[in-house]
Amino acid sequence: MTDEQTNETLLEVDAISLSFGGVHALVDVSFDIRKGEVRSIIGPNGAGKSSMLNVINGFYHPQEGTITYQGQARKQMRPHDAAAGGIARTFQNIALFKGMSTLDNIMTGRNTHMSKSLFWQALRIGPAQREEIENREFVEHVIDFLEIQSIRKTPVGRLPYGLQKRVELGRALAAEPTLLLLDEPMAGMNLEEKEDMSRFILETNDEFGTTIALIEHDMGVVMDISDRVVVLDYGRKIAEGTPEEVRANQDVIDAYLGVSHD
Amino acid sequence: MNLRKLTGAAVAAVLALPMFASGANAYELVLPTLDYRTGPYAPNGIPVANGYTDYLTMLNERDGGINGVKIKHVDCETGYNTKKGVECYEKVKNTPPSGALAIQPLSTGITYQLIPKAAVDEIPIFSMGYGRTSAANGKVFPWVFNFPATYWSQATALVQYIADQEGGFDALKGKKIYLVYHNSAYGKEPIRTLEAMAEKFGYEFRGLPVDHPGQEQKATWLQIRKEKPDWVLMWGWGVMNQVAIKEAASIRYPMDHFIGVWWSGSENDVMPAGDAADGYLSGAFHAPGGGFPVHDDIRKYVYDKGLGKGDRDRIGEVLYNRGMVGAMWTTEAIRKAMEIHGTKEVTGKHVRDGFEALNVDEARLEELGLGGFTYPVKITCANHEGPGKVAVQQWDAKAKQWNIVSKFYEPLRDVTGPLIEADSAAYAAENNVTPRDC
Amino acid sequence: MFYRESGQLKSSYIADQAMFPIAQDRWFVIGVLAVAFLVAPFFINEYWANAILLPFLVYALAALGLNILTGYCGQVSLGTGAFMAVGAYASFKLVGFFPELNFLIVLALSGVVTAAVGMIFGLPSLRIKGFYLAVATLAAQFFLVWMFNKVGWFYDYNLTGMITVRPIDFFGIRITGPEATPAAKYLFTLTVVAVLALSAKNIVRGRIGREWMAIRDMDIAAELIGIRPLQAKLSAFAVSSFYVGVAGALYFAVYLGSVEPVEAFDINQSFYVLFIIIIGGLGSVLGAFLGAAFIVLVPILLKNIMVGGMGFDSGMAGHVEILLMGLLIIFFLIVEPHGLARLWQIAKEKLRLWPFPH
Amino acid sequence: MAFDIFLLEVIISGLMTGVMYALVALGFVLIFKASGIFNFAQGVMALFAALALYDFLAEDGWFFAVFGFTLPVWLAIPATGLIMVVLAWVIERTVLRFMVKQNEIILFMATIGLAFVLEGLGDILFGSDVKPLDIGIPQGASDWLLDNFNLYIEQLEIFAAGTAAVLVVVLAIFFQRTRIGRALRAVADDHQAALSVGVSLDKIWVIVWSVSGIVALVAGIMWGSKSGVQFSLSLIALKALPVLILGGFTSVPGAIVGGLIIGVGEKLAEVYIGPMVGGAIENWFAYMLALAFLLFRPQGLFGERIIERV
Amino acid sequence: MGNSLELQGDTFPQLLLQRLKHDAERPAMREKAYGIWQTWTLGELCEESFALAAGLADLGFARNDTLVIIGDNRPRLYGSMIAAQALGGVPVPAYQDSVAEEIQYVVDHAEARFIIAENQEQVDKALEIKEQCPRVAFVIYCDPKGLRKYDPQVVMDIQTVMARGRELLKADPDKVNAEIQKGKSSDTSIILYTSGTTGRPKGVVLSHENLLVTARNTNAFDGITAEEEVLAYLPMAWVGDNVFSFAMGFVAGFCVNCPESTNTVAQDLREIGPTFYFAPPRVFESVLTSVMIRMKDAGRLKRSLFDHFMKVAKKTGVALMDGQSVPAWDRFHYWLGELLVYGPLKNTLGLSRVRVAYTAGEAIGPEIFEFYRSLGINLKQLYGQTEATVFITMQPDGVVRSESVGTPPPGVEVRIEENGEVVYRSPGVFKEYFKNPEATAETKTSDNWVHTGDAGYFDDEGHLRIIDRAKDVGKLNDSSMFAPKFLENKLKFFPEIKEVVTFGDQRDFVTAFINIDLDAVGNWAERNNVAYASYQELAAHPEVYALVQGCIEQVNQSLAQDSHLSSSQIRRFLILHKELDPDDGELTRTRKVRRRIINERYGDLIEALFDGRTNCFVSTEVMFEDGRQGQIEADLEIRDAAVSQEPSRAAA
Repeated sequence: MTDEQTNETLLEVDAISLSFGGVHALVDVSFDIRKGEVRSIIGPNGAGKSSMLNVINGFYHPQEGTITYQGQARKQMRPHDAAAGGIARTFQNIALFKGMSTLDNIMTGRNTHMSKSLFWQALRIGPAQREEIENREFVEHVIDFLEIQSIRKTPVGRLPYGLQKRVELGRALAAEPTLLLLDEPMAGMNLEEKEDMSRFILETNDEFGTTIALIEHDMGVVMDISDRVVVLDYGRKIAEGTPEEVRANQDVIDAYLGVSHD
Repeated sequence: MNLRKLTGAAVAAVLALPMFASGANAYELVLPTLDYRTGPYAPNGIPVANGYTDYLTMLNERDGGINGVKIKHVDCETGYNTKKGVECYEKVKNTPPSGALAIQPLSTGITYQLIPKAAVDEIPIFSMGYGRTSAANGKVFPWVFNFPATYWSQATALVQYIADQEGGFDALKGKKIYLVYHNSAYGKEPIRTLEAMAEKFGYEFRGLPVDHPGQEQKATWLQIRKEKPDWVLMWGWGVMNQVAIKEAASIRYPMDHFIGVWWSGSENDVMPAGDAADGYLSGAFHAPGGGFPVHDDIRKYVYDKGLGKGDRDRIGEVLYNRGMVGAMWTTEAIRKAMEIHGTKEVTGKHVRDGFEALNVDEARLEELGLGGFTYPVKITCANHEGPGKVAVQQWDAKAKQWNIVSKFYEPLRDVTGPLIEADSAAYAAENNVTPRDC
Repeated sequence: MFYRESGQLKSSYIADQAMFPIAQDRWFVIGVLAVAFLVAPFFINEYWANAILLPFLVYALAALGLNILTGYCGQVSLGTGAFMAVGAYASFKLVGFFPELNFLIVLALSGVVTAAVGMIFGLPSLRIKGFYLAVATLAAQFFLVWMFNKVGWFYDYNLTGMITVRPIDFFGIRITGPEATPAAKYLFTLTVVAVLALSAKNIVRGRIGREWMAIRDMDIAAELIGIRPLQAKLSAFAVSSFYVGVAGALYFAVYLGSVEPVEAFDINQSFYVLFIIIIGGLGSVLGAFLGAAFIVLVPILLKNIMVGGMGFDSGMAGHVEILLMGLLIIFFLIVEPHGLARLWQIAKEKLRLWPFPH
Repeated sequence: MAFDIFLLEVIISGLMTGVMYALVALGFVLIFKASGIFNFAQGVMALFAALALYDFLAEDGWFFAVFGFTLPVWLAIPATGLIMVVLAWVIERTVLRFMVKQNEIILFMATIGLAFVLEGLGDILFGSDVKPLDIGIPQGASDWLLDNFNLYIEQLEIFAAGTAAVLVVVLAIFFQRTRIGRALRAVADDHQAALSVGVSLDKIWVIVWSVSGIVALVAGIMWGSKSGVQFSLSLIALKALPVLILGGFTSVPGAIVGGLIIGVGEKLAEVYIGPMVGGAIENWFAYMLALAFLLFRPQGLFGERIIERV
Repeated sequence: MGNSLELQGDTFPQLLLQRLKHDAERPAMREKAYGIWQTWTLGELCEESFALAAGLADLGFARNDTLVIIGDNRPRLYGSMIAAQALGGVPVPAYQDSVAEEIQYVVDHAEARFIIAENQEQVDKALEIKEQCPRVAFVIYCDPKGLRKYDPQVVMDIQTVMARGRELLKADPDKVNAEIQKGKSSDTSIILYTSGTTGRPKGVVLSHENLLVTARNTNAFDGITAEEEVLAYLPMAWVGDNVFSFAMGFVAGFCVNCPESTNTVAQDLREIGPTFYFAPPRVFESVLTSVMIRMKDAGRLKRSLFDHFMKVAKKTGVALMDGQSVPAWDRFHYWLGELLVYGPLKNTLGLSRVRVAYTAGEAIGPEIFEFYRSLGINLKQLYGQTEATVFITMQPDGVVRSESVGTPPPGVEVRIEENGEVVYRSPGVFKEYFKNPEATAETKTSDNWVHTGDAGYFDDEGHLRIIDRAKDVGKLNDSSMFAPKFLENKLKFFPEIKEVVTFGDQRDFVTAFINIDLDAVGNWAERNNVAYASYQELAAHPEVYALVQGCIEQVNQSLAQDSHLSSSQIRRFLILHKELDPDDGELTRTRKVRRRIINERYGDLIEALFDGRTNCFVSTEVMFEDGRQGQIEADLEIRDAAVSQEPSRAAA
């Protein structure tokens, strides 16, 4: 949807298979994500969507297949390599750091951009102070972008669900990701919150040219904001294409109606 | 608000502390003790503290104190814990009117803490039969007294006893003497001496450490069972003693070849093992039992008036007597101090001189109602250990009493002397102490 | 009520992120430090120094160290006693080797040595979590203490295995041993503790502190946003051990003067420091101090009230003191499970809003 | 051959000691399983139980002072059990119910407070002397084994092993066959589930603390018979910790097996490695052993597997 | 600095050029953004403004062009005013919460070619009206968020314009200065559109002289110096903000602070702690309401402490404020209260540093007024209007009454016309209504006397009292005076009541529409277990009716004491089912009641009030926040209120 959208591939998963002690979470799944697009991964519950994200950012290590990210092919990612390489994500069940404020949570997203040593941090002068302030400025822009100024110093544990989701997005954005993985960003939200979230996602895609991979259950939202959709069911890819194509695909309809696996 | 009020009160109370104890105009002799009636070693700490306290109370009640000056006994609970010991020491040392005249730390750990402090504060430390052995060297440790005998003297005495049983020092050659010890500074004290003697007399020595608290000694006693040492010595403390005696009985180790240090030879230690403990030996520098005239005085002047600290029945237990004799020597030192300095208002400094001139001979013991209770003690400027004589006592499980079964052995000074010299010299060097001339 | 914050505007991030952004807090801390540094030394006597302030400061520092590990990074440790021992023995050996070395450098090196040891024993934390880790750190506790007790090199092969501090001068002022004045010992310790406490405050509100808290709050999420668990946990072990090591060195050299490893650094020591941070408040620098005040001072207070004030027999007072201490701990945990620091924080929030309730 | 017998002796002693440890560890496991509380007061509870038992039996106790007679052993033990139940009830009323849903480390701290209270209370009520506890359990080496096989095994420990076996069987029956037992198992899995079984949480807590109080009584009897009843008895809790890590905090069989492994391991280490490094390595060796196990199974030998999800 | 120097300059840009010589490093403006108070020194502000001016000039902005400014209070927007003035142009601020068609009128009427909009929301409005206003050539925005895809030929970033300006200034540094020097004091400084209660807004044209002289006089009157802190949170399109923040600020040299957003004003106020503060009565009222509500949740101890010391304040505080002598014990008691309650309270509200606070626009409730004064806040009233550059009368320190509005400050003449209307003449008198000579002539006489349209009189102390709009003062059928505003204000002093509309002109008795205050009544409902799902349901609740009836009867009692007003007691009332809303045209943007609209929309209800019906059905068209239209229907209960016959002593 953004102007920068090209046909350049940012990430390619190739023939990924993942199983946990005999349970096949993903079977031979391949698809790609192009630079600048909003790519949705949909499918019924237990289709392996979250596992797919977990594979992409290195939390799960697939038994087979390769992941090519920014031209580099690997068997598996390691989480911090993924993070350092510009992959950020949000989580299905909010995974904020409950003991910290909104600001601090988002600041942790800047970690990969900070490097000053313990010594300077202990004194908090010179380089460490400068680094802290530069990153604070960046984070403040994220806060401004997400319109959460008024909860800046509130411990996240006290925030309502919708705002927590927003803070989590903020933490991911603070990392200035190239690829942003969103795991059900709108789960459990009311209409207004969903609209806000959609707006933020599109604006992110728009303003920063961030590529977005999105898992979402709300088909309306998916169809509205995605460029391309990939559909998983029982760990396999059953369809792929533009929202319109997917919507018309018989396999997808069957999967959602629960017909196909008898 | 409540919390704040509480802290307010707390601060106020703590602030008020150092100014508390004042009031009485009459001069009193302050004798603090650092007791432990709580914690794992309380069963041993209680009778010692009772004996000490009861003797002082008896003097106050019977004689109105020492030469008519009342004794003010101050006790402070340490739980056998060094940090609390430090707190206690700081708390009691300046107790008015006299300030602490002598301190009984009642713990090797605390003694070590206090040795350097006492010199600065000018309070004599009386670590009777425990603490730092090399403090026997009065040239380096003018403020510390560890008479009537040190652990090292005791180790030599026990080995002499063994030699006597085996038929002379020559018979020691090739014998195995093992030491089961509390794995701490206290337990490690005799090792160097025993090693030195092993070299000298040709016996085989091995130490078997037991960690605090010592409830589980199976591995130790299995080794003893396997290696069958001829003699087992024990430097134990607390529950370790009881378990060791039981284990020894279980593996059928001959009890009359098992000798404990004088801290491993109380009723507490042998009672849980019951009859199996019969014949167990331990070191001693005073007699067991409550039949001395002084005990009668304590019953009469203290317990009959309801002032006793412990059970009337338990007067005369080994550790009770230990506390009592400690009080006796301390008060005698004060008496001596009054005599030397010609004043009744003695201070810590005077009492130190009293200790250095202490001479409690047979006659004096008789006067004190302690004839035959212990041996005469004479302290000099250079020798703070005094005679250093140790006997061996044996447990009679039937009669439930301890009996002295040997003579009082003189220490092997040729063994201990150089060790004391070396250790005190090292201390002097480390702490920039110039040994005084005696 | 006392917080009159109106007009305290922050026009830079430096001001906004200051250690004490509220002026009243700042003045309070400055006031406390001023009293501690400029007033207290003139009134201090040996009892106050040796029985109250030195243990308070030393334990506060140790607790601060443990709080970094447990409160900030979420790794429960029961090896504090042993790490204090490492600091103590390191300082003992260093002073022995280099008698002329400035004692501050000795302290720092002792901390570094302890940090290294701490990191080694922190390695299992990568696989082991929660109470399992806590009990695993006991391995460090028992092993290290055994080692110091057993290996003669550590105590210079002396006869008893106790180590005793040498007289040390710090810029010409005696700070160890009985000849050191209470004020000198106190001021030296206070300086070290104050500097380290402020540094800790800086660290925990910077990148590394956030990494620790992230690991504590949700380690998986932390890893997925690019925090390396190995680095974060080991750095927490290192910094924590550094603090604990310095505390151990002060404990040995300045506070006690001579120690025996088995008693001075035993498992109770580890528990004791853990109590301090739980009662004081996990994840709070202030909590370490409040907790130390509570755990170190309240028993002394109870004892003095009972023995000095109410004429209790010292043995009975000892028993009652333990009982009361237990009751107080339970009481405070029921009132505020997150410790005295949280209680303080709540009170502060109330005062900031006064007279409004919320 | 003597050497082999000795090895056997060491192993058997280790196993027996392990049973003694397991007795203490069992109490921890029961409470942790049902309420997620790491009960640091378990050791003091054993001490307290032993003190109370002694009081019923001895002529210098409160019971004798009040009623003028002492109880026979077969009555004194259930009476002490009753005291432990009352204690559990009091603990639930005054402490636990105020701390529902707290962080585990806070609960842990609360039990430390509890340990202090019980310790102080025990001292005040019963004094701190060593009290020899003799309820007729045979003591000393087994003569028969020693005479016939030259094998040294402590009779008390054989007895303890038997008691432990009975205890485990009884507990198993209790958990499997009784309604309350099943509820307890449910609560270990899920507090909500327990409510649906129809047993209230506070009741469950009283029950589980009672059961573990009774286990503490058994441990108190065994250790008290071995070394006399005194404060040090409470320190056996420390010996149970490596057993717990090894066996897993939530597994009853884990406590037993863990105890056996630790017991044998530490004895073998002390006897065969100890002399080389100066001895007294039992304590840390037990922990190192546990740690080594943990590195392979971070949740303990029998602990529930930790699955990480996001 | 600032005030002490006799500042030269006939226009604001000229004034700033003068001040730059000394005060370039002083903070001139701050804005809470990105978590901190971003600060513009005077130098920075001028640099940006002049760069913007150069950029605007490059885009074709010429002398006498108008620049419409839409947005919250932002330093950059104030800066753009300076930029326009520097070029001899005229800034025309518009209310930021206006809907597009209101803005369209202003833009159209002002013949603006340039619009500066704060953000996407305002840009969207500007683009929406662009069709109807073909003159608009450029829309310049400050906050680029969401605006990347707009046509860059029309919609441009202010930074781009400033960058262009800077380039030009590099080439020709005197470009803007030269324009500034051409300015004259009689030049138009600003055009402010008054919302007016009737008809289309009128553009009030104020000259630089109007503003400069007024600002200097006022600064002198209240001793305003460069050290003040002021929070600029009232709409920039309102004359008050232009005078208090812009004119007085630049003249005195103090720093003007812009809040982060309208939601955070309270917090920002607390952080700034202004020393000079203006707020309309409704702000003071709502703050007081929220104080009382929050205190109701406090614990027993705290509440009784609060109540106790509020009584003390009532007794002692005002007297202390007015400089009367007070017994030492009371003084101590008050001091204690200051320590425990007033001090912290003022601080939490952000008012503890206030030296001078003003309120105006409407009458303020005496209780509210006294509450603040008793806390030790020097709250005063003034009377003014846009046409006068605010000031007509002001209360001098020490002579402060709640019922009157003070005396004319130096330079202002005031007199009362035959029909009771207040007229004045001052240096602040406006030039004209923009492009509206008829209205100008209607309002302003040839010798510069201006009709206020308000009825009033001077009381015995010589202070002006305003009763009502001159044309709104009516008569009851018994020919006694009916002043609806007066009655309404009396009722609005109850926290539970938000808006009131009274009826009585040409009638036998007086009746009222009531709007309850959702916060206050909602809170009351929670505490009294009154369940409700919506405003409408709450408003219709019988217990709420009873509550309101109590308030009305209290007012009736006090009215009964005044022989002139006793017939104005309210006999019947109803509680409206919806809040009166500016979006529905029922209120002006400054929340004044538009009677004509009310009469049109609720005619049937009004009749029902007078014809004795006990209930009445109503259906109203409303506009939702997202711009959709909808219907609200309700059957409203009408109640009678008791009327006091004789003067009673027990009036509280």
